Amino acid sequence: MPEPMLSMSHIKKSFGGVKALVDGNLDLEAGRIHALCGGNGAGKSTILSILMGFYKPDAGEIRLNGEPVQFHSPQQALAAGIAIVQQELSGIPHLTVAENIFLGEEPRRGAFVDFPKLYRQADALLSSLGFAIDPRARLDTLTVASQQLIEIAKALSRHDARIVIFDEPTSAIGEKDAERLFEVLRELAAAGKAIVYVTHRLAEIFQIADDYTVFQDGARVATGQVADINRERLIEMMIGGAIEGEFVKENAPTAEPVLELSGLGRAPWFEGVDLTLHAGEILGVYGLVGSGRTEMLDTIYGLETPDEGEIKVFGRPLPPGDVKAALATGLSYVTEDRKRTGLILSASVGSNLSLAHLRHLHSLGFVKRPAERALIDRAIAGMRIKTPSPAQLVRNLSGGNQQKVVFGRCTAGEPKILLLDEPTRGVDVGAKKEIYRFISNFARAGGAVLMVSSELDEIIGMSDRVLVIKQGRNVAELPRRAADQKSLMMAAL
Amino acid sequence: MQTGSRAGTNPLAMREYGIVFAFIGLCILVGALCQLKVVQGTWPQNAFLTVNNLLLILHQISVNGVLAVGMTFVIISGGIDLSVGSLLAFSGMMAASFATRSPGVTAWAGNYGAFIPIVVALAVGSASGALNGWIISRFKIQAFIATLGMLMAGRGFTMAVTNGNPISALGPEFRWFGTGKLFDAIPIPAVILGIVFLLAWIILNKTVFGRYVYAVGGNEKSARTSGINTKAILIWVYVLSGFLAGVAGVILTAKTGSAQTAAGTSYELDAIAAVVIGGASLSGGIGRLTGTFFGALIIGVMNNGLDILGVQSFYQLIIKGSLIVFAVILDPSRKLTA
Amino acid sequence: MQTGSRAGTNPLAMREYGIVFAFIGLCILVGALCQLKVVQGTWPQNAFLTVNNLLLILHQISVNGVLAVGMTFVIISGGIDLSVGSLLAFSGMMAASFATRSPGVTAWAGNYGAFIPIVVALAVGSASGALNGWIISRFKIQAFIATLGMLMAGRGFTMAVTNGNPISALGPEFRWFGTGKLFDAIPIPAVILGIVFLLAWIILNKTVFGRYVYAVGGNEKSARTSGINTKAILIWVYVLSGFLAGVAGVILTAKTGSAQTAAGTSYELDAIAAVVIGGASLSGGIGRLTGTFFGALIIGVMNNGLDILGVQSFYQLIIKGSLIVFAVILDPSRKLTA
Amino acid sequence: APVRIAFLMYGNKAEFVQLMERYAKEHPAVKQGLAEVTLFDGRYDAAVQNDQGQMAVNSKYDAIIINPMDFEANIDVVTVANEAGIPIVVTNARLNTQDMLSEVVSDDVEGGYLEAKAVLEKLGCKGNVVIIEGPKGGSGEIERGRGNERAISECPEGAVKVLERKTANWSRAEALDLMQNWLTAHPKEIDGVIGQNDEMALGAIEAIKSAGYDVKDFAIAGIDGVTDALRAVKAGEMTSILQDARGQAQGSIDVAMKAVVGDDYKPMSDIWEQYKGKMEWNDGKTKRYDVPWTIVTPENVDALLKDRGY
Ligand SMILES: Nc1ncnc2c1ncn2[C@@H]1O[C@H](COP(=O)(O)OP(=O)(O)OP(=O)(O)O)[C@@H](O)[C@H]1O
Ligand SMILES: Nc1ncnc2c1ncn2[C@@H]1O[C@H](COP(=O)(O)OP(=O)(O)OP(=O)(O)O)[C@@H](O)[C@H]1O
Ligand SMILES: [Mg+2]
Ligand SMILES: [Mg+2]
Repeated sequence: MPEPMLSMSHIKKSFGGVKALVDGNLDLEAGRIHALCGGNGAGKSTILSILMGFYKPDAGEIRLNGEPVQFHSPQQALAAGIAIVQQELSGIPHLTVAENIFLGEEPRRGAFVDFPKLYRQADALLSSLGFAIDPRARLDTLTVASQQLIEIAKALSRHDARIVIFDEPTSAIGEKDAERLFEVLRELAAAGKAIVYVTHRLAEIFQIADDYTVFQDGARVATGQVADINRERLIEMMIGGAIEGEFVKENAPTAEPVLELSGLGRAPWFEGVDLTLHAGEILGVYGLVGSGRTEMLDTIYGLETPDEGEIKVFGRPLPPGDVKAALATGLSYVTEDRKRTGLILSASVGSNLSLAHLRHLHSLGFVKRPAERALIDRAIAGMRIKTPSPAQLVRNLSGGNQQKVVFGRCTAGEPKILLLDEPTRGVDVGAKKEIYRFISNFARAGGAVLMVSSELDEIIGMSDRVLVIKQGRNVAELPRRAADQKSLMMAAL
Repeated sequence: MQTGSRAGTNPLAMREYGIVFAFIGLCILVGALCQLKVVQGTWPQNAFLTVNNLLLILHQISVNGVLAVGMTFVIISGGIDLSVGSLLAFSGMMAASFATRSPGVTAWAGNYGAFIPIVVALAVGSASGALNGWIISRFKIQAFIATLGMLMAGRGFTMAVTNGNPISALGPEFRWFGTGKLFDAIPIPAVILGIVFLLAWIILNKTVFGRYVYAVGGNEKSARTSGINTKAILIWVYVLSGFLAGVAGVILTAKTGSAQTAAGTSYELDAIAAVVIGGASLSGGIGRLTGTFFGALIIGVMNNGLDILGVQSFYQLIIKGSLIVFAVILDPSRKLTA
Repeated sequence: MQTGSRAGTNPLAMREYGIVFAFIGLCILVGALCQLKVVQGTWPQNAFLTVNNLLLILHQISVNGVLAVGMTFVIISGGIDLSVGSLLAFSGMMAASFATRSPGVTAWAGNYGAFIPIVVALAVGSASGALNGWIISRFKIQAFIATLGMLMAGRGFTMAVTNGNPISALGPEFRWFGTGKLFDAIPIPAVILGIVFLLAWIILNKTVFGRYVYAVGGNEKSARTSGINTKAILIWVYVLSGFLAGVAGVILTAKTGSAQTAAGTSYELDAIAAVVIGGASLSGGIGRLTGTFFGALIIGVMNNGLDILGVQSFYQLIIKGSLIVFAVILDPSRKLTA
Repeated sequence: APVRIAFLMYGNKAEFVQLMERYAKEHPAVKQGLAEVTLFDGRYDAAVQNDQGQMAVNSKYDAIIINPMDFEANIDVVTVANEAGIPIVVTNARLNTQDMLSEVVSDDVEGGYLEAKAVLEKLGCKGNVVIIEGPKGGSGEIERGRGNERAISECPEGAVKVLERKTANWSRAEALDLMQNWLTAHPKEIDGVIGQNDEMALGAIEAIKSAGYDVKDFAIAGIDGVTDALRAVKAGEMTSILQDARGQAQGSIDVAMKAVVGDDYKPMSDIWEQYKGKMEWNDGKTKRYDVPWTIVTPENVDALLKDRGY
């Protein structure tokens, strides 16, 4: 076996009382794509952050080409040829696309930025990647998906990088861009770079990865070549047991309408959307990124006010732009971007879980602590949130666990209608199944679910009906049996 | 294991108590320096470590403490209130105009005892605070600018009330709130401070409103998604801050016996300092009233101790500036917030 | 085809020019009110709309403008610098001690022309700024607290230099930087302001450093991931702010011909106001020097116009407070930033 | 058209300044429409005052009166006024130049001397005093402090001990806290308090009361003669050195009017009557009019209070 390009061995790291890594190991070889797998909170991001010099390991050794190294800052890691696309979106909002891509490596003339060259290079890079983004646009005017693409382009712009790390790069981008990304990854590998790829979309691993490493509870539990395993085996290694079927679907739709949209629109995002959601039904909404689905859910929920059309819940019109009214009629909304619109990062897991329900948990304005605590404990247990205590700050949870907190809060108040926007983004297979089971049970008990997702598998696996949105209009409605990959893509494109 | 609360694991406990250590350290330092004077024979006794001096410090921090309580809510909600000093002056002036025995300073001036002046001060403070909150939440402008505007305008109103003159010769009923003593020992301003802290602590930690304040400051959009009327919360936060500026106005006016147009100038800085020393983050969502209390105490002990020790005023400034920074650096919780 | 851009060009243009409209509106308002006085026969001429008055306004805003330039960098980097007023005084005092014809105020005092005093002022300002930046980046404490400490300590140092005395009788070479005129018309402070703005604009918009300032303020972690030495950037930002406080100290001291211990008191508020009126966000990452320039102009025109119109000082305060808020509310870019 | 006079005040958040403004507006020439006085608020900033001086010149005022923030830093106002040929009168506090048309001032050194003298006389030149100072480095603090020291030095060497001296920034609230702390540090040791203005002396009185001492056991003095101080004098709690706001404001307006109107102008304020023998009109040609200080005593306090409308 050849000497690995990078080898991290016996890395330990704990945050306060939380042991994030107990025995982190990772070996990378040049020219290969290495999938780093593991459940939420297994320590994947932590070991990568240590590699990048964000955290100092408590113990362990890192060797690069056989030489022991220790990075104290990302600067040093970059200088040693390691670049990363971080799990959470992280651009500089008020700089342009090109400035973001080449941040830290901008073409210069002395102390000055060589802007013509900068934009030329950015143009060239973006078009070689096939990303249709204006390099002069300011980053904060882009969609989340485009921002994610910029993050990817940024890592790829480091031509001198020998190791490129992708921590869940596809969680926010569309299928087409993901395909393009895979091509680029293969090219990079072919050029002799080592690629680390973290994802919770297992299909992707089998599509592009050569090697795999599985983490569980902060330690490497398995490593090898992807060719030697299959999906079931991988899942087994990740969650320490077998899993039967990835989706759970036991609900049966009724004919009783609970949510009706007629001609709903809000310029410039979407217009003339009609739909009817029935009790016991899971209605999938599919569309390309940027097709206006998030805006539609925001509007139904009352975060935004529609320009036209009507929303009826249980036959009664819902006052527009009124979140409280929506909550009162039994709507609940799991937003797409948990950091921006879902969580209070600076607050504890407990206060996040109970936040939307405090209005029912008080007497004379005073919070009823026992009742609150019961609700929190139930939510933590119900969603299997991995946290040392409800007092832990949400900021310190792993991405997937953060998603579970959002989910836990939205479902704790016994809603009747769930609006879900990318409900399993960044969630591991085990947790995904729990969420699916929850959705299924929820619908079986008579609840109704409107689920927006960009994951075709998920849409197909869970929906009773699928609505396809294209440029802000509903263009197709497919019953469960007619909804397959091909027809959905056809309708959406 | 406990729920919903911020304490729990080890680093979090440090976070809770770091400021207390800083405070105790400061007291030991000042106490030791005073003791040195006793040992040297310069002083008959340690003037710092007496019950009377402790009560005096409480008396002296009462105004800043009350302002800092309101500021804690504001800062946790993600804002800042620069107008408290001006609103203190404005409400104090209005109160004084209803508590003076020298007629003629305003058209309505007179001595109406204590109740009416106090109600007027609290109403004036709250109304101005409501205006702050309304502007901030309605027009979504930065709290810094909105309250900077009120800092100026409030000072202007203060002067406009009496055409720029002070109001003095205040009635004894009113002055009791600044100079009276409970059980002949505890200054009334200190008692007021205690009550304000207690009530505010209950509101912030035990009520739904308090939770919402943290939520709005932590992430306004998420708070809205949870069905919180964030605008209303913001308005109430500034009303509270204005109300407490009114309370502070009553205390200061009653203490000095005169409503001055320049009263409270730059008091906002001390109030913000107390809150930030107490562990709050100016980006919102983080802060504690116990922290603020110790923050105000630290500032008070510093002022008192340096005066007692007879430190020259420019060294006093240098020492105070450095100590504030040290108190924050040494607070071990700091590392977690950054 | 989608380019990925959400907003069109229109709102961005508005964003860029909203402040200019606010400024023009204010000028028209003041000009019209002055014209009214001319029409009424109270005034011989429109005192506001003269070249002399325009130059005077530039002269008046020079100190605040220079401070606001530094503050723009600081605020874009996500911080705040409360110490600029004190550093102005400190560096001005140090400069004066090397430019005075009255010996004995300090051990080293004397008249060394203009060059040495200016170098001293800039060095003192920069060094204090470096201390600010070092504390903030090394200990990760909030800029508000670190610079509040420096606000106090800097004032203390200013007094300690001369035991609390002012320094006067400054040499003519030095005073030229405050009172001289270019082509017998343009005040030197205005020229300095222009140069400072121009250089700062180039640094902020054209150099790598400028990009990094936006990056650090916009998303510190992302900046670090990109290999930017964020600590170094922060230190340099505060050095720049301190340096410019030194420049402002030279201007003010040369202008008044005397280094005062109280010089620059609360100038930080005006500087911050100029930056925020100019469209910057106190949460960092957002801001423009052209905006700051118009922000400083708006404040200058307000002060000048209200004085010229002879508005009584308390109405001035009320009007100024309201206008600042209005300028920000009416700025159409506001909606996008919130 | 009336004579336009720009009256540059260093600030306007103190009672004394308000009194000056009031008396300026009560000047007979103003009341009769012969003169129009526009007051400018210098916002306690010497640089702002200089700018306002330049603006007054640009706006072609007929005369400028300045109540300067600082002894040195405001000299420029005189310079620019002279360059433009506009008569300029300095009032209330002095400026370190001889180029102005005239000064109508009260000497702060003298004021500081008188108040310290009052304290020391009551103490019989024996005991411990504290000095509450104005803002460090400001003209007021420096000059009144000089006067304070002169009075102390006239006592026998070592008889009077200055226990503490520190600034309370002209503020009653700050002086209150400061004095409380001093009383803690020096229990029963302080005999006299020299406040460099009345507000701070009044703050000291509040502190003494709140510490449970009898104010009458202390010798306390301040400067300015603000209304509260007059009341305190009446109550036997302190001595105040009245600085005559009316004399300064109206005197300087007369001098300025004379310079603008010319030889026909006769002084209109009755202060010249009041100070006959102490301060002569002399056709408005005196370089420096020294408005006398008045020591407020229980005897003259009622008349002064009455003049204020009480
Ligand atoms: N700064 C921190 N403070 C406290 N705990 C932390 C911190 N960062 C991470 N953790 C904890 O360390 C553990 C590992 O987290 P990490 O982010 O590495 O997981 P992950 O494998 O990347 O998960 P995911 O797939 O959900 O992204 C989690 O339990 C997390 O809560
Ligand atoms: N004003 C805004 N500024 C920045 N981002 C926004 C803004 N409004 C919406 N977004 C984000 O842009 C993304 C695109 O939203 P849109 O509704 O157009 O498409 P979508 O079909 O929901 O696509 P996606 O698959 O990304 O959810 C969403 O993630 C949304 O949160
Ligand atoms: Mg992760
Ligand atoms: Mg979406």
